[in-house]
Amino acid sequence: MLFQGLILMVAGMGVVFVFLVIMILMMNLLAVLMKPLARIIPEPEEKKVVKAKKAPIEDHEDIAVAIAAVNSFSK
Amino acid sequence: MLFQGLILMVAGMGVVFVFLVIMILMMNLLAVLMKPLARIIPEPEEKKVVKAKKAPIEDHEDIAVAIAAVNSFSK
Amino acid sequence: MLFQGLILMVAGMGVVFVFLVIMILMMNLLAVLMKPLARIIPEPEEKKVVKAKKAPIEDHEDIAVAIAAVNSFSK
Amino acid sequence: MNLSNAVTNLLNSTGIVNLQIGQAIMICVGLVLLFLAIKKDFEPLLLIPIGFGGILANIPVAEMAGPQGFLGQIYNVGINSGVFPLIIFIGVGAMTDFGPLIANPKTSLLGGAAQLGIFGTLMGALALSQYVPGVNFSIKDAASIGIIGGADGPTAIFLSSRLSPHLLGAIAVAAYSYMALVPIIQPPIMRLLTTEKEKRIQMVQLRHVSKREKIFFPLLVLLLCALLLPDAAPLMGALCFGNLLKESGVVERLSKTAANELINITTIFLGLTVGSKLSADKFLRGETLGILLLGLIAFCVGTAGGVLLGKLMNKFSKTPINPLIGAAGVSAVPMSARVVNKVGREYNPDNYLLMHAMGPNVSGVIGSAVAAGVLLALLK
Amino acid sequence: MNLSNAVTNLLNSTGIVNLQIGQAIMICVGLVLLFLAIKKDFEPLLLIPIGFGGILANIPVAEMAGPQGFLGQIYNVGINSGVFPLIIFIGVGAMTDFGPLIANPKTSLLGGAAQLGIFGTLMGALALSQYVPGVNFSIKDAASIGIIGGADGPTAIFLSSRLSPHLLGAIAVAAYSYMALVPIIQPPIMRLLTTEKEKRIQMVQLRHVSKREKIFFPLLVLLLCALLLPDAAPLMGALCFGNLLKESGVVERLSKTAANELINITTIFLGLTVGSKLSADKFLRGETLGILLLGLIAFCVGTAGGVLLGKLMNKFSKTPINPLIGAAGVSAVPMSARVVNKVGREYNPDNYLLMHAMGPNVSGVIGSAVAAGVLLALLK
Amino acid sequence: MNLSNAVTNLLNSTGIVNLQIGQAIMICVGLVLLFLAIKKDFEPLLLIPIGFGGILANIPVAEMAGPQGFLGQIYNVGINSGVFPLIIFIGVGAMTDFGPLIANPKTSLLGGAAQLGIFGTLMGALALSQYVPGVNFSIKDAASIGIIGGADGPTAIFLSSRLSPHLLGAIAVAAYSYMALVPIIQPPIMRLLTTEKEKRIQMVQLRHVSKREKIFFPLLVLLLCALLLPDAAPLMGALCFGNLLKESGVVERLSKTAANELINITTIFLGLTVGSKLSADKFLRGETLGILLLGLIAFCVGTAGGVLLGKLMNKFSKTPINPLIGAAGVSAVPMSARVVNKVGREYNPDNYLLMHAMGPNVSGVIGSAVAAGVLLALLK
Ligand code: NA
Ligand code: NA
Ligand code: NA
Repeated sequence: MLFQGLILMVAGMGVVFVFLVIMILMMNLLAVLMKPLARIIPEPEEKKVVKAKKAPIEDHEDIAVAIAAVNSFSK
Repeated sequence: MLFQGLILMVAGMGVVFVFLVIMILMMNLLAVLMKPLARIIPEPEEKKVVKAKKAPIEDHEDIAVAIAAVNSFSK
Repeated sequence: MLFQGLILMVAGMGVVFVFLVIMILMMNLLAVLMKPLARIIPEPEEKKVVKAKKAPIEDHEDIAVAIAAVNSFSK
Repeated sequence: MNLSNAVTNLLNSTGIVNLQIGQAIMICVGLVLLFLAIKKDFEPLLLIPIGFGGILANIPVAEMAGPQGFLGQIYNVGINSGVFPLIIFIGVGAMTDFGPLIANPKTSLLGGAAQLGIFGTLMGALALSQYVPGVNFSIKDAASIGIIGGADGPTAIFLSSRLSPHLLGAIAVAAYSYMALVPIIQPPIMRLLTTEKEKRIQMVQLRHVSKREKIFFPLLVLLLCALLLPDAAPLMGALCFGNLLKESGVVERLSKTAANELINITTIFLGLTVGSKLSADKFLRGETLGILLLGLIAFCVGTAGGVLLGKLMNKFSKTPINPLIGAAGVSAVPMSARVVNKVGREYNPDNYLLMHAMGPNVSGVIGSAVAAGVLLALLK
Repeated sequence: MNLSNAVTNLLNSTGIVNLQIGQAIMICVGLVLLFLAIKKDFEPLLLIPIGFGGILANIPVAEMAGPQGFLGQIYNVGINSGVFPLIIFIGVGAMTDFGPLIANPKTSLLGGAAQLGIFGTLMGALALSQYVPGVNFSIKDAASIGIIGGADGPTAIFLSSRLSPHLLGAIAVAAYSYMALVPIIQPPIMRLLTTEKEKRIQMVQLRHVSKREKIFFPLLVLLLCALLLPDAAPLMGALCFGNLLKESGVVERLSKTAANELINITTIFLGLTVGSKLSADKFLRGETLGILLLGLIAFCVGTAGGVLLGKLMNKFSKTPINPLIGAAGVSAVPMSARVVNKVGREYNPDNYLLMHAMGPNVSGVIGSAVAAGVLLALLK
Repeated sequence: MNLSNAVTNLLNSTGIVNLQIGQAIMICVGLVLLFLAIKKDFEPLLLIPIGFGGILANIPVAEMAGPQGFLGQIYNVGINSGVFPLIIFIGVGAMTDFGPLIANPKTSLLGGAAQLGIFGTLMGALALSQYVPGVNFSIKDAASIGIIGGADGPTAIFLSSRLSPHLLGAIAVAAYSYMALVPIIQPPIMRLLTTEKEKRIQMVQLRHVSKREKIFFPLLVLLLCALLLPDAAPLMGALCFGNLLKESGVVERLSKTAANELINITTIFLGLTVGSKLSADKFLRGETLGILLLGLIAFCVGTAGGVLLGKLMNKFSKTPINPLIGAAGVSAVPMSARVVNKVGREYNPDNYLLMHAMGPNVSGVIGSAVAAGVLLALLK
């Protein structure tokens, strides 16, 4: 049994590190790819932040008229 | 099968319109009945709006004394 | 059956009062024990009240740095 | 399938064709409950879902209360299992302040005396069974009817789902309706049983209760219940758990959720599914009239029990006790405590009895749970 | 177990070894849905959970959508039982204001005409079955596909979970995707079918609707449904219950919870589990293309139906009716009403049609539930 | 039934008569947990429900933890199915910011090294089994005990509910207790293993992480998990789903609900039902002492593993790495990151390590889920 535990440890720590190393590589790749991507499709960072603060239903000028009638779930 | 679909369409659209027409009649009747009803039992419109805004427990003058002890669920 | 009901009443009211009497004794005992206990381990009354108001994550000076990163659930 | 076929099938599946007279009456009963809830403010939090559930359950063809219907399925998961009323009790615990009780422990006896309503009604139900032909309550049914006098919805639902599921609808409706009628039922009894002088008694200011006492209290009650009457432990445990969440002061996010979203969600489904038990064959019987009548008696007896013990205690107590606060022992938190306060001020405008009445009021919750435990222990 | 054994076992349990091509494609489909939801704002409340559920369900080995997996178990409890879509409808009811419909009842006919999309698509599905080899929709499948045209997610999920569970994933995806596309699909059809003059029609201000009328409305609709078409009663009952909670004004804590936490929690699990039905063997078939194509047609036909009836009604009505508001009859609340408003202002900047479009919009929800009831009554 | 009969029955159903010594001890254990939670602030969000559940489960006669009891029924629905810990992970994901990890990816290795605690403890449990008579852990039990070292409650509960349900109570108690003890357990080990100079290392400011990277991150992790280790996909999927809800920025109502009401409600029931597994026959054994001892070792080994890898990485890294942040790799978010910050400032008051420690801290959550996946893949 102790030997089996050793195997689990070796296999387990091995998989954990393999997983994390690939994850690190992916994160580095992601960071590299972000710049060209941001050039092609600019990130609407500010807009999103603002949007998250407002209720989703408030993004049309006509809403004040109908605030009671609308809801943010499309059924 | 196509014929069955046609039957479903006729039956379905028929029921939908029958339903909506009766609903319209009922709404019109309701609107007509509201006035005499309002005369017999005046609608406490404003009171209700105010009430909805206050917590239900706040509608007695004695409550400030016991705010910690009470709850709005009657058990 | 009526007799059985009488038995249930006697037994029931009996147990209710036995329960409440012991509860009263325990509450009185508790009140008596509170004072020496408070002397041995002073009750941090105010601290607790304040703490309940603040989010649990705000009780270290360093938090402003990391407010986005932390959460109050320890996983 | 051709068109005339389809039309025939549709006609045969309409409510007009399938509606039974009993269902029609029960739908009207549901509408009456909604009217009482919305217009007369009769415990709307419960009676709107119950009334609406009653209507849904009596819509023909759809069989929403059946084993495959959505109300039937939720009923099985939430009421049959006993889980919903216990969750409500967790929320109730998280909203209840036992401080006034801890400050003046002896007033908790008043919450005991009011349980007379439960057992008196139980006997009344048995008497009705014996002497009125056609009424046939078993002893379990009588116990479930009696618990209406406890004036505690979750306790009533929990007990009758265990002892008499077939009466659940009527019992829940009676329990919540009479709770709503507390401001009408109680004052005459309170006025009748007390002297002018008693009504004016002012009570001494309650002492301060420390945070620590409030933390110990639910644990002591639970341990006492575990030792004396474990059959009451699910109800009492749920109540004490919710209260400990509140009083511990360190898990505010849990106690807030228990006292708000969790209890609200559970109330919606508990109400709908309890209402779905309002089927014509169970409700439209002479027995239901009996239940309604007995429920009314239960509240009266409970009120009288509390007031009379109050009078007695006032005679022997060192500090004065206004017997009116005994009426709050039926529970119906916090309505009956408010009624006490109001009646008290009618006779002595400077007399604020609210906090003094909260003691018997919350002890009435405990007392009813104990009574339910006794009934479960002896009858289950 | 020795080390090489362990490594072999681990390798044999990797996704790389076990991933089937169909799963890989479905994971990409899930990612596309997430992209549409997050970047293109396609109904993100539903499409993020659905897309993510699709990815999770297609991860090999884990079998999360299987009967022992957590998605499969939640699916059984929530969708198979029909409970989740009904809870969503309770929440929708608690968020919907039927005022604009009550103020101008006749516009509810427009919400009926738009149901043409449902039945037209049903016929389209049957035609496809008949004439395209390899496509083989049963009449139940055709009905489930048609309901996409109802533009009501919960109704579509409820009906197809009853009639064609194997198509649920594709139908839900189509329904929510096209709802998100309403601002793109509808305007050309609206422009095409109306004259310049019609587009500029201004409608008379809506009358005030009293609180009391709003309370009676859900009850009347429910009773009508109970009498005419009880098969639609679960859907309509849930909608009306939520609406009554809101309009009664006395149970704000319940209606707030229904419209917020309860619908949010249910949406998370409904989305994940509906998404978990996006399995390769069910989705990667020619039929799915058919479903997507037919869903698109459904929206177009529904829009046209509403607009055309609008034109007709304008001819005969005493007060003018702008036919554009007919497009809102497909429901997709409140998006299609907003689209109507926007198109209207393009032609007449002072013309605010939003409130007028809300009438057909909410009646479209009722119309779709009625249509679903008819299909259930005839096909279940 | 006569009166003496009734009294006898009541006496026979009291807790005093039925209480077994084991139950009495377990109730005391529950009270100790409550004391630690309320007075010593030991993870009160979990330990109050767990402790209370332990008390309830050991009340005689009521059998609340039995198959018909309400705790037993909730256990079956929520823990046996694996659903509750996954819901908690959705909420945790919706509260976690992976930004610090994305800003400095290599620090995630520290969260891997700390998993040494898991596997070291697994071996310790096997050694104990082999050399201590009376202790008899199977390899599955040993794995469940090892996962305590992951310092992740939901992961520990998920894994042990799969591999060793009979140890669930003890493991959950050990996991949450030691997480609460992180500020006491970790600092001595951190001080011992690092030089004065290392302790003072200041790290370079973290770069800004864009919203878009944060959206891609959970998807990348999930796909990686799907390809490499699908057995970890339920845990990782739940975590990533919650995080995507948060980072997508378009479904704030869902992410707020997941991070608040949903996780709160689930925590209440998860805690109560995990606590209900604290039965005397499972807990009052020598093995439990072994579990508690091993759990302590797990935390120490994990901390040491993280710190030692930190020292090593600092030697080879271009930018300086303070080895103290390795201690945060055990997870116990965010407590261990705070401990790192505090210890760091003791030696260099201007050194704010908190954000740097959050990287290993959250990667420790991922690392534990991976480790759990390996154990499931090889042992299930
Ligand atoms: Na009571
Ligand atoms: Na519709
Ligand atoms: Na960890």
